[in-house]
Amino acid sequence: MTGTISLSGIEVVQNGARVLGPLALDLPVDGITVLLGPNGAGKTTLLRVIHGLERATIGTLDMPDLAQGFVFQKPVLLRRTALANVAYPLRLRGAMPEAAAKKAQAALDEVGLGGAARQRAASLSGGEQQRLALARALVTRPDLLLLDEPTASLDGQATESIEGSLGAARARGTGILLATHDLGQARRLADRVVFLLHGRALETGTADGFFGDPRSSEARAFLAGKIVP
Amino acid sequence: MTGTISLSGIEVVQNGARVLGPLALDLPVDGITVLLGPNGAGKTTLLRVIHGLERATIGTLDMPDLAQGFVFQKPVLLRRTALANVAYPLRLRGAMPEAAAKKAQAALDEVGLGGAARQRAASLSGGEQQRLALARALVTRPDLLLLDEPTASLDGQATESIEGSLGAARARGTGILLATHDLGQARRLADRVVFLLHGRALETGTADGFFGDPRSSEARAFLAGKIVP
Amino acid sequence: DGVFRLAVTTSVQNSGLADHLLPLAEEALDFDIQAIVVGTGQALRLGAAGDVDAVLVHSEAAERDFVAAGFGSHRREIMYNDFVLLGPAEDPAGIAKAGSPPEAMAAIAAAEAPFVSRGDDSGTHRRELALWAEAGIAPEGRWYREGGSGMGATLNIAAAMGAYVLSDRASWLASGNRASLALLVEDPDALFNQYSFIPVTPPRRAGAKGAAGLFETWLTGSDTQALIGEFRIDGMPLFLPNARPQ
Amino acid sequence: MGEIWEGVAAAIALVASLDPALIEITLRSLQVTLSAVAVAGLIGIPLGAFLAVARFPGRGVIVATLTALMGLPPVVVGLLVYLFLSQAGPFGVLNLLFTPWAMVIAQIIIVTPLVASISLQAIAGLWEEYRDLLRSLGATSGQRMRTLIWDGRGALVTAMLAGFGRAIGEVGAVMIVGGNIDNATRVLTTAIALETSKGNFALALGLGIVLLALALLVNLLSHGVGRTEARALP
Amino acid sequence: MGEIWEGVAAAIALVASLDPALIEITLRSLQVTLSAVAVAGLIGIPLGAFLAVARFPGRGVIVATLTALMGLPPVVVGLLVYLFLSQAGPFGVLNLLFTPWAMVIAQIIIVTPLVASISLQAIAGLWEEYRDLLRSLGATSGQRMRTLIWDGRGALVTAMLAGFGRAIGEVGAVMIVGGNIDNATRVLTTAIALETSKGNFALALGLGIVLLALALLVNLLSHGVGRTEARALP
Ligand SMILES: Nc1ncnc2c1ncn2[C@@H]1O[C@H](COP(=O)(O)OP(=O)(O)OP(=O)(O)O)[C@@H](O)[C@H]1O
Ligand SMILES: Nc1ncnc2c1ncn2[C@@H]1O[C@H](COP(=O)(O)OP(=O)(O)OP(=O)(O)O)[C@@H](O)[C@H]1O
Ligand SMILES: [Mg+2]
Ligand SMILES: [Mg+2]
Repeated sequence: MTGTISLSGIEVVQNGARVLGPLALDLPVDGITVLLGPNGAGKTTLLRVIHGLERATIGTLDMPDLAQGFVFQKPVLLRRTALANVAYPLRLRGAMPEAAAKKAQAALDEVGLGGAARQRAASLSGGEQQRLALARALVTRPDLLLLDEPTASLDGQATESIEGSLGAARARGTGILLATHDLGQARRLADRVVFLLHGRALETGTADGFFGDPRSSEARAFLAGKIVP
Repeated sequence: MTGTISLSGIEVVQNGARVLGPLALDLPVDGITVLLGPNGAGKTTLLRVIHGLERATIGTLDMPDLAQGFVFQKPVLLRRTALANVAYPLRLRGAMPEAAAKKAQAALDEVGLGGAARQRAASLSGGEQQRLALARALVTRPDLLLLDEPTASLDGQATESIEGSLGAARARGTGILLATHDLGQARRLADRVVFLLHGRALETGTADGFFGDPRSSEARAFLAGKIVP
Repeated sequence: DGVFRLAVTTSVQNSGLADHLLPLAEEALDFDIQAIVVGTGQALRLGAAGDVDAVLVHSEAAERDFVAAGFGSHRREIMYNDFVLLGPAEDPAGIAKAGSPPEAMAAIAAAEAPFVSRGDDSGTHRRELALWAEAGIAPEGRWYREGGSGMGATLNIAAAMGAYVLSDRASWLASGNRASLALLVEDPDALFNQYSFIPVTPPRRAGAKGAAGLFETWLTGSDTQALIGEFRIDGMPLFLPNARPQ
Repeated sequence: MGEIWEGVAAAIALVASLDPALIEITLRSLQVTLSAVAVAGLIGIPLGAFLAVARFPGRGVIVATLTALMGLPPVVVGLLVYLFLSQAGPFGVLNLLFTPWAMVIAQIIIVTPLVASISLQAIAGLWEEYRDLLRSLGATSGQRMRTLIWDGRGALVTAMLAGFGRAIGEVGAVMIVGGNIDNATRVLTTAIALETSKGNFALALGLGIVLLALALLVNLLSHGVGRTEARALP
Repeated sequence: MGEIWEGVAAAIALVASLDPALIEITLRSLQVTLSAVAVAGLIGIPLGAFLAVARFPGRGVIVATLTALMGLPPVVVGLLVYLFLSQAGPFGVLNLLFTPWAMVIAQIIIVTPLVASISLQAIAGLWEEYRDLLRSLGATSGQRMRTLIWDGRGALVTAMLAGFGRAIGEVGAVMIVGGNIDNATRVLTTAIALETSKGNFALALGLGIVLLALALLVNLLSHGVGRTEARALP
């Protein structure tokens, strides 16, 4: 995908508190952009604004008209089976039941949930639910993927395999915006890094630049002084 | 705390599928016991059985009568302010409103949420919610803490500080059962490790033994072949 | 509780007579009077249970049974009017030309013109059944509808269906919904309709002691009897007083 | 008091005798009420879902009006339907007055606000849960409503049952537009009102007990359905 | 049809004239209904919360019975209350028959199952959310119920409003136990029934419109309350 997500003068105010911004950012929609920052920095809020789930209080968002997929920090699952959850977005787009089920089964297999297809989504374990949400976001092959800490509850192997899938998607040309607290993951995947603090983008640049030579003292503290999880 | 949590012949069957067991385990209630295992291994189910939230289909659980605190993998928050959430368990135990609020505020300060005391819990960020749940579990100073991936959404600094609080609690004599996918955290904190796979405890022993010389090939694969998050 | 309770039938209430008389009685007698408006059957049940102190109804046979069973001390005739046969103004069955009420009923049956019956065992219903019997007809068929409602509701049904119906004169004159209905047959002698007052015995309610007697005396007094005779709607009298002095 | 036992005895006798008149009015009660509740569900459930999902100026007033309409006095509904269906009214030519159809129409008007309000409440909770997901997946309004109705069907059974209860016990409106005509529009409630006005309290109570037993039966059956649902749900 | 416009005109005239009789029966309607709904809430909300939280054999049957009781025909309730309060009945000595108290009692019986059912449904959703937490924290049954009622108060307003609507529009029961006595127990609905039976349709409709306006006002006010709640909630 080509194109740019342009935010200018964006601010999000909730109940009188500014939770994001002022923000002026141009994010190219290709490769993997990683959002870093401590809890409450505004990563989720930024992703939601870009996805159109939240309206900025002031400022403008300019972006190409892309098919987007979102994986929420807390998975939102339909009260249905795992398979029905993944088939759902396909059905919304008009796929026939059998075709949707077949594609959905393949997507479940890819995240290692093939055997749980007929299980109610709510009965899956925490990590399994997160994988299910990923499978559902991937099954429609969106142009832009927004992922909010998608591997927080995953085991090592699943994390590795999901990172592989994301690499493959990037290779296909899918743009990816990824929020994570896993600095190792950020180093492995990021083409670009946005470092958020108190709602503001303190640094924006290439991954090599950010990890190799962070400019702000906050970013240096974030990367260094803190324990590496 | 002294005493032992004894599980013998425990099995949990859900909808005809055995999700835990057969399990025979003796877990001393002191120090930190870490539950490791891939997604769906049964960590959450085991913690819930010990906490009494789930009844084993067969088998017996024998344990001393301890004040327990639980932090759920998905935080369950009351539809109230952050402060009211932490004050709630104190109020249940008969504390006066002011006393409860004071203690709750101190607990919030400890997890770095002091400034968000009057904010609705639902408006907190993912990581902030997890910290809130921790503060609520710690505020009553339970004898036994059951923690289900309590730092999965926390930033590096918060993780470090929570690990510090857990170390302090252990020093006070609190027994801790901790499920995590963070192997670094497991190495830092564990006195004892239980390695679960497909509902069974493949290995139980000291942390040094488990990390230094895992007996089963599965544990070796889990520790080695997999990416370390 | 210092209140005199009187169960009255719908026609007395709906005509406005109760609202006209009772305030005057309260003034004259110096106790509160409450009128409870129900069908004759229910009125007598309220009396039998002692929930009201007296009843004012119009269904002679039921009234005599009530007194005979010891629920009422005596039956005092107060006033009368008559039943009238109503129907669509065009009068498809031609009952206006009939010589007598039973002949009119026979004409309706012969034409199988729609007829609405009260069907509720009330005094009016019993009178209607008696008329059919006099005519030698057992009414049945799609034209004969048993409504199972009070007089007001039955008039509303007849008005909407354009059906024939037997009504007491007071309810008819008081109805605000006559639609195309017209008074077709009247015969004050043959269709005589007596209203009576029955004090309930023994008085179970602490109530206004002796109130029933005082009220009966007031109701049958010549002043009140004159008031009843003068009560009119559109210039037409609704009830004619006929209490005999004791 | 004795009447209460007489009422129970009357109910048992009525049911035991399989009195054909009783069977007829019972079936008519069921038929009128089930038809009305079915239509009320077809209107009220989508309406509730729509109001749960949509946000537009005036929505609050519409929701409040809907709740207020739960208070529509049956007699007023009966009167309005009567005026519309009477020969003098705009739909007089249809000749529906004093037929079971008129009773169905009146009950639909009475029950729809109730079904819609309870549906709205039930679906609003689910919408809170699903909102972000459905918006993220780009579901159209129609798709959102369908998803919410389907996944919330367990709670919607309660809405339908509340509507059924309201309708089966209703007398004021069906009395006016049906006329309580023997062999045509008499149902359990109008029969009860008639027997009460006749002073036949025991028989009236007996019919009331039959009606309640019927309502209980319907509820236990749907509860069975609901249970099966609940078991399949998380 | 013309009658409908006459009804609207009558309603306007009634309200504009501030007819003292109208004000009296309107206030009595409000007083009886609000008292009944308050008591129904005091019984129905805890009952609904209890049934949402508790699991015991027979719970399903009790829930189904409660839903079935929503179908209690008002006339039957009126009859039962009458038999108990009658001089011949067990509570005759209280002299409550044909007083507003009797009407309140009848309405409590009619409205409580409705309030309890809707509360149960509203609280069941919250209980699903809170269950693990409340059990984990060792909350007693009483504490659980109190927490659920407090945190679910927004939805419980709907339950109370449904109860208010049901009660304010009810006529069958209050007619039997109140007697529709002028200056004593006449309320809006019994006045409407009386005018309807007199064939005074315009006046009956006018009173109906006044009643609806009253219900709408109460709903808009509580909706305002609900909105404030909702804003404070997440
Ligand atoms: N109504 C509100 N009032 C005050 N603060 C709010 C409100 N809503 C959200 N916030 C704050 O906005 C901040 C941004 O939240 P956001 O979810 O974007 O953080 P995040 O970077 O995703 O954090 P995490 O790593 O914990 O997921 C948080 O600190 C949150 O407490
Ligand atoms: N009703 C059910 N039918 C079939 N399988 C079930 C059912 N309920 C739970 N399970 C399975 O039980 C297993 C154990 O779940 P549990 O939540 O204990 O795993 P976990 O070790 O905590 O995993 P995670 O690391 O993802 O949190 C999961 O694989 C889950 O899918
Ligand atoms: Mg976040
Ligand atoms: Mg788990």
